[in-house]
Amino acid sequence: MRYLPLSDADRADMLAVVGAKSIDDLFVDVPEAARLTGAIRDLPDHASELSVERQLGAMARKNMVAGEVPFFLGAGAYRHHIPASVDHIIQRGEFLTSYTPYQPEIAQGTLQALFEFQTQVARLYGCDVANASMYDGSTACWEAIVMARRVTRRGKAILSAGLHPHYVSLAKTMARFTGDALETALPALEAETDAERLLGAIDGETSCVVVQYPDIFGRIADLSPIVEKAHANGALVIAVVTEPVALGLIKSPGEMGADIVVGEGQSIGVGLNFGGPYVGLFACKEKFVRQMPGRLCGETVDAEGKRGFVLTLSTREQHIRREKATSNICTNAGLCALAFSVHMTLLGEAGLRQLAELNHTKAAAAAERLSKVPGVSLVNETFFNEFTLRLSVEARPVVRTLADQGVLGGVSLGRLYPGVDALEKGLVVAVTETVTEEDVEALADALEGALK
Amino acid sequence: MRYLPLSDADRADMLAVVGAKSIDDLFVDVPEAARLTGAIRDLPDHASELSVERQLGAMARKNMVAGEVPFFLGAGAYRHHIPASVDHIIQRGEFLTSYTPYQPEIAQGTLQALFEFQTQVARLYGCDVANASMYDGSTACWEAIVMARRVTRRGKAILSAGLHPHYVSLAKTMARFTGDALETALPALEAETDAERLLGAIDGETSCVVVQYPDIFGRIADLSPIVEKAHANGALVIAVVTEPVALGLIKSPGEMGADIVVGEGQSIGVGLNFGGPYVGLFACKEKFVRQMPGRLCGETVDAEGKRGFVLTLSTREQHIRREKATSNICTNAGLCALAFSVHMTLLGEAGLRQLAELNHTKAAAAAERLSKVPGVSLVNETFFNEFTLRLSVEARPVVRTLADQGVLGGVSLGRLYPGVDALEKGLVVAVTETVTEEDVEALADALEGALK
Amino acid sequence: LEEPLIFEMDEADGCGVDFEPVARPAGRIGNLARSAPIGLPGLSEPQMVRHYTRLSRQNYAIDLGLFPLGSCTMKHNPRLNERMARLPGFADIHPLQPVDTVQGALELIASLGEWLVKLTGMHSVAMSPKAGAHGELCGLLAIRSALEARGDAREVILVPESAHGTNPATAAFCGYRVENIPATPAGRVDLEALKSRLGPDVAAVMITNPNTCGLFEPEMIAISEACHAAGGLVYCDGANFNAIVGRVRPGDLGIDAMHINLHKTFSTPHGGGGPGSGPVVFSEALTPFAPLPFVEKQGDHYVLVEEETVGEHHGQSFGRMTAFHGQMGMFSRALSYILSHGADGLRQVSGDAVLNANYVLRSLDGVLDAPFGASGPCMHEALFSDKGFAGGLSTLDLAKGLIDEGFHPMTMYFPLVVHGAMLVEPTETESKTALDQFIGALRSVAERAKAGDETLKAAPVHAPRRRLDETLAARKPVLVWKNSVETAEAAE
Amino acid sequence: LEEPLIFEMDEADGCGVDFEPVARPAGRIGNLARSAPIGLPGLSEPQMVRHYTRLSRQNYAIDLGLFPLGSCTMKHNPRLNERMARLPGFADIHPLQPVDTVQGALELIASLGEWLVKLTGMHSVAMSPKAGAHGELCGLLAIRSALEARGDAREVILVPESAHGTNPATAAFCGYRVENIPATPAGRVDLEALKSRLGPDVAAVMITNPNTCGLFEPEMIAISEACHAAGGLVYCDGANFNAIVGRVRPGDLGIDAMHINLHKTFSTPHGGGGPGSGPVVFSEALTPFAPLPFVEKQGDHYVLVEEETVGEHHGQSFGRMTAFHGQMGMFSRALSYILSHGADGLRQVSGDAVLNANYVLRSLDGVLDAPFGASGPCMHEALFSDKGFAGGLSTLDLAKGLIDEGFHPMTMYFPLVVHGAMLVEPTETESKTALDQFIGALRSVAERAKAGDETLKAAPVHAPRRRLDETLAARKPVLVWKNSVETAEAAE
Repeated sequence: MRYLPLSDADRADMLAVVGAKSIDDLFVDVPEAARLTGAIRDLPDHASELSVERQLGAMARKNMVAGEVPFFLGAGAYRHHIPASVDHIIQRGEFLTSYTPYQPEIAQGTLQALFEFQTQVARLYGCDVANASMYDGSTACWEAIVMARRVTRRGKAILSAGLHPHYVSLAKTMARFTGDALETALPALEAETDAERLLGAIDGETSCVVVQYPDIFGRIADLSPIVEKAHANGALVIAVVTEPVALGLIKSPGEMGADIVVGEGQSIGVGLNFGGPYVGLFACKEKFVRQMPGRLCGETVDAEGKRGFVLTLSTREQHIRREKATSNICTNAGLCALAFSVHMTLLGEAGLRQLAELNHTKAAAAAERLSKVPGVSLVNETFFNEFTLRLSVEARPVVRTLADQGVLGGVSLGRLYPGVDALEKGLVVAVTETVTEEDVEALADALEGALK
Repeated sequence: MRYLPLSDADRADMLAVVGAKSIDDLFVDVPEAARLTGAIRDLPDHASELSVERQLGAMARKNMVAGEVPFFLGAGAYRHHIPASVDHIIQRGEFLTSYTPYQPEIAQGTLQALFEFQTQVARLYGCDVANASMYDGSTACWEAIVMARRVTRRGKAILSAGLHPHYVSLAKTMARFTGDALETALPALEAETDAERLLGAIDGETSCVVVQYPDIFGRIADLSPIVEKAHANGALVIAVVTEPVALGLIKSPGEMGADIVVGEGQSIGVGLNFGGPYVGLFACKEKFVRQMPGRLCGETVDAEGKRGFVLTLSTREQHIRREKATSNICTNAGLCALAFSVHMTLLGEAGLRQLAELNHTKAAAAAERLSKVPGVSLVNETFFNEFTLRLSVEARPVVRTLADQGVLGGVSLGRLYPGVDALEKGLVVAVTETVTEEDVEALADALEGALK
Repeated sequence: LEEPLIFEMDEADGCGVDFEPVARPAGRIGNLARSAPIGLPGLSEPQMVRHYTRLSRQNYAIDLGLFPLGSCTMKHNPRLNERMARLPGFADIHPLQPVDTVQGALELIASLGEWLVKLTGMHSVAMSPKAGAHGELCGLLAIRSALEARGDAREVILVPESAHGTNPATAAFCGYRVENIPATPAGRVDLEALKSRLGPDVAAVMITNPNTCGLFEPEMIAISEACHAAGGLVYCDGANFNAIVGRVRPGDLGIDAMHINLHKTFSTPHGGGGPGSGPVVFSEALTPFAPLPFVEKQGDHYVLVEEETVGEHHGQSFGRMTAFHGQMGMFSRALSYILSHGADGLRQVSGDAVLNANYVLRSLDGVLDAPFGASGPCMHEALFSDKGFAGGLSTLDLAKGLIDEGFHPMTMYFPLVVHGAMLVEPTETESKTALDQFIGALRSVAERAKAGDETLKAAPVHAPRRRLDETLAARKPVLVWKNSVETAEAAE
Repeated sequence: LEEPLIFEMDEADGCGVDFEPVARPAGRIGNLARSAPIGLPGLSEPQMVRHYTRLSRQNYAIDLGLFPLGSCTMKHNPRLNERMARLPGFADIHPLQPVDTVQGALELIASLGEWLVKLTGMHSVAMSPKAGAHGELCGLLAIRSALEARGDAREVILVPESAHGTNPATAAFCGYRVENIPATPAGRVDLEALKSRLGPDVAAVMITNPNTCGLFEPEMIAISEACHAAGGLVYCDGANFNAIVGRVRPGDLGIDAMHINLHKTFSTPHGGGGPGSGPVVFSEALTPFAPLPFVEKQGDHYVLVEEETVGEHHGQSFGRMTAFHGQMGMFSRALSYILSHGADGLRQVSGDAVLNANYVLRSLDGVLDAPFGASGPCMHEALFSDKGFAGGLSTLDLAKGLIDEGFHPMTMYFPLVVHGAMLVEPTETESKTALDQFIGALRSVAERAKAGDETLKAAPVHAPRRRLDETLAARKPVLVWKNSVETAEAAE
């Protein structure tokens, strides 16, 4: 077997050293009844690379590949073009096959890259500090709510109706067990966000207000009034960014005073991957740093005074602090964070701005074109690269019809909010730099056909 | 532009140091008339990665991919499964982006790998020594003929009719200019090779006999009688191996006394690539080593007595010896040689034998099955993983018909020997480990249909 | 040459990506346009590749040598898996595509799930947890839901002293109180102490088996029975599943929930800190409470059960614990690994892993103290202590000394139940030659430690950095780069 | 740890590939079955990956730093090109597939050819040559064919003293006699000497322009005219095309044939020694003699012209010079590079390459002797000599000293016309920062050489190996590994 280096002769020699007759004898501590005597039945034996490629290749071919059709899905995961050099770097064995950098003297590569990542994230979000990554945007969002509870010692979080419904769903799951109180609402299919509702709800018991920016419908609203009201009431503002490319064009949440900014980093460097692995970004104001969850990389010096980097403030973490830790997170999304950082380094300030501009321009043109399809109207007044259409009929079956014609036309609100009649005609459409004018025409044509 | 690091500010600073007003001013030596003043017309400007991917992707999609259809082509290039780890290694920047190892102290990685490669090739071929690669099998074959001329100081080479027609064609091209005499013949569509003809042709003016093993029709003949006769006449025997996997199962040419063994290494580690880059293998008896063409890596020690490797015997080579060099070759096929060596290291003795056995078994089963198709008969008595069928009609249009049905059914002798009526019904079929029983059935069915 | 930070490079005002020109700028972003610079450096591709290639060479990695971190299962990461994960049919599909357009992806998830269920002898599997600790959370939420469903609001989770830190942290994260249970001198859970603590307030025992001392819990079945008898449930930390995969099924030991680290047992690369993937297998009792979403096969068709169908067939699910469906990219790698090994190969995996650990353990007899060495074979990890070190030398010094010998150190100071613990997990992908070299290096450094060789305190000297000052880093945390201007302003 | 040879490893009786079981062994190989062992070591995948990863780290590479080998054009190798070359539509097609099934591949070859023709201002292109030297061969064969076609059996090729070794070797390889022509003190071809040698026996002049002193031949048009007037043809070695791409077309200089190293100017990776690719562009006069096979567009269809159509339309072709159609894998990379840069980008490429070289040249004024420094700007290479070195120190010592400073040395002792030549080609993909570091290192080592610093003779000391004994290697060549048993037997 190709991954197992021991030969039978090796095994015999080693068993002699160990003083056992067979490998099975090493399992004496396992109760007889639980010891399997041979390979598990109903499962196939080992297979060649060729055979594995055929089996998995057959599954892969059953999927409709985003890059091969006109593609407009977003709603928390975006298809951007990732330069080939990004994958080259993350496949370097020294990055791919190394562990969490517990021995910093021989892990400076990973550590310096994480330090650069933290700085990039903090700057992008307009925050003082950032951690070394979370699983994804949705879990980062819940960790932020928990952190706000720790900081404010209050248990009521107000969630914007524009927050991604999966993020809300996750928070509801957790809150049911932790006893946090969540105020949530369904979004309305209109140009205005629920900023007024949020302003009205903030009170002296509020730990935090959670606002997505741009929101699930693609709408962009100024966070400043909410920040002002929240701070006046001793509450924190958590901004959630599911599309980091947007921040190349619009103000960062940190600039507007958000206390904690979290989000999904998938857009930069990671790819769609059917939902995972992604990379959660987490940044906050410096004063909250010791309440942050997750790994942190910090600068220090070595015994000769040379600059170096280490994992730090681990007294917040589970392996030191156990049940008193700020989070239970251990393995995070290191390699995806590296991919994010590498891609961001290729973009730089100029590239990120160009990329954002290109996305926005294409989206604006697409919104204009699609609004002209009979039976389609644009909900948004503001948007970045994603907007919501109101169709004349229920959107979910329309999306399926489009797929049958080889167009992946967007995410229906029926998929995101099942059973909510008021939203069933909504279709969220994302337009990135990978979309061509022909793609937009194909969607327009297919929509027109489906709405006849 | 993404590959150019200089900024306009850098350029200005550097021009100041250089003392020039503009980059154009640096081209003063170019005659005014030949200096272009702007970008060449009719050619597009720079393009994004995304755009280049689209342009090249569109071309790639117009080709019928071997791995996606029943596939039976060989005739000098074979489709084997290459483990994913081979590509991983050759994409290591330290291998991919290094130069010919002229500075051995910082090129031991390449050099040790080449030393291992040379040893693998020498052993596989049953020879004493091997060089660090040639362009491909066909050019290696001509270099061997030239080398035999140098060794024997005779100018007549006898080429087997079973030698790949492209190799013969190349030799004819070169011989026309160098004045070498070549005795060639067309193969006959029968089980016997032209060994008798070769034996009859060897005389005191013969520099070498060139025999392919297995030959272009897949036939395998003992080289010993030819070696005996050649050596008795002071001539060398050059064996040509286009399918190295065969040597996992059959005797090496070196074992049978061949003086020089050359061939194509593409089967191991390299892939089809529409014909290139491939890797030429070149090995010979130790006594001829100073007459060998190409680069050689040799063992030595460093100033501290540690073992190390260097390019050696470069007094044979063009950069030292100029017009008196053993060859004009400079850049060879280093990275393909590495791929060959890596794949061979994964296989090892046991793997190569298993692979060869599997190829042979599948080919034998396919030969049996295809012989049963009405209008088809098997030409070969012996073969490894490739054999020749005689069809009831001209084979070339049949191959095209099969392709229309999505089956790449083999190489017609009409393609290899255009205009030779006696061969037009021949079809060379290769069957490697990548061929399934379903593939063979598909070919049998399609053949049956085409021959009706 | 020292590699600067990207923020310190003169050429970092460049860009390594080209775009098609923007047709005409749009303005649909309201009044929220960025005005101030963000401060993101950019490099052309040549400079970027060089920066990260140079950085990478400061890392140790499995590809470079043995990586014996106990409890981390740093085995070889097959390159086939990387190729499979990058098939466009897996890598370039969106999680919210209509399910008819992702049938192959759902099939892959279902296939991997089926393997995990059969390999563990359990009843069902939840695929969405993002890593081991997230899997623990999933397991405890299911346990809590099951108890609540029967109206039983228990509050305590029992955790052995030797447990991974994630265990108590997770229990706390979902609102439980944690109590420790002690170990026997032989490094096992003290069954009597456990039994005496069990009662109507105990929701579950969280146990690791094989445990973190590298030993199998021989009383595991009794532990489960006792826990069940007291109305509690049994959670197993599956971090050490590599020791028993294909040989022992947790389902046969009475376990109710166990997470599986795909990035340990099933070889998905650790990538310097993740991503991981932590599917959780459940007993029949916990199955109804599994989280959303999950994949169900209905005839020839795969269905993704999300929020909308809850209330009909799956009303007891405790809900969603992440956006989307889990770590697809890790699923494809893990399934590629599993299919490659098959049932026979996986059995060989655990056998060789355990053999390698015992070979290390026995080869160091008389060299390093093995606290539980007398009690029989270990599982896939060999545990040593610092007993006998002289001159104030510690486990840390030995570990840093190993770096100078060309090896990554073992896990240090864990488990906590052994003084100066050193936990060595070689894994099955190490050859006997590599083990012999490692044993030789460990012997040499151990002899120095026992002789009180002061120079060990200066180790490592053959590494990109000498010992790093972790105290300084924690006292004055510098977590982001600031240029001197910013720093000066901040100081004012 | 020293990395052993695979032949020396204890575990090398393994195997890193699995196969489906062989159904029933066949026996169609006559009586030629292998009996003796071959002696090929095998490693499992983990051991293989580790072996080659460790070996790789003993190499210097562009990805690690500036690689200023003059005449080699070691520029960044974009990773997009690697991705493109691996598209199954290019990588997994057979050269003998029916042409209808490879229209995209032929289109790619034709597209690249068209770019090369336009960039050089020539008339046609032969794509099949496998590398630069093979391209030279192609060019000379076409020249010889053209001369023979007019019944003119000329025998001599004139080559400047400073030519690459491949030039005379190639001329000899196809049966020509070689004569040198001298250089002027300004490092150019001596036009008068050339003219006086031209005559009815001279088949062609082989010239390199920009030449190997890093200078443009200002009299190039006059050289071509003189050669043509004498009935000869002009071959240009295109190794230095990177200096002028997009700015000067060789066709405008009267050149009849020139090879283009795709692995230099067009960034296909050098891979530690290849593969290269050496397409040859031809003037109208030579076009009919171009080798087989080639691609022709007929309407919407691409046709591959092979042996069979010769005698009809292409009867003057000199024939085939390799199996199949050339280096497809390099074509896809080169076209990816060319499309990425476009006409504007390629012009910037040559401009930046020349600027970088002149920056190096001028920054070392007064530090290193530049023999032709006074005669104006250089092209993309800066040439220095060892003039002023003291204490018996040589160019070699300086080069090895640079290794200790973290850089790959420049080309040494070439061209031959300059004593102790050092030819520095930075290429356009180096940043100013990298150049400044390199200049600093070169200055430091040069000062030591001029001061006669003896320690330089011991360099390198910070490399995987100290200086290697090349004489020993050549005196007693050891080209393959032999185990001690074999060696002992051989000694008997």
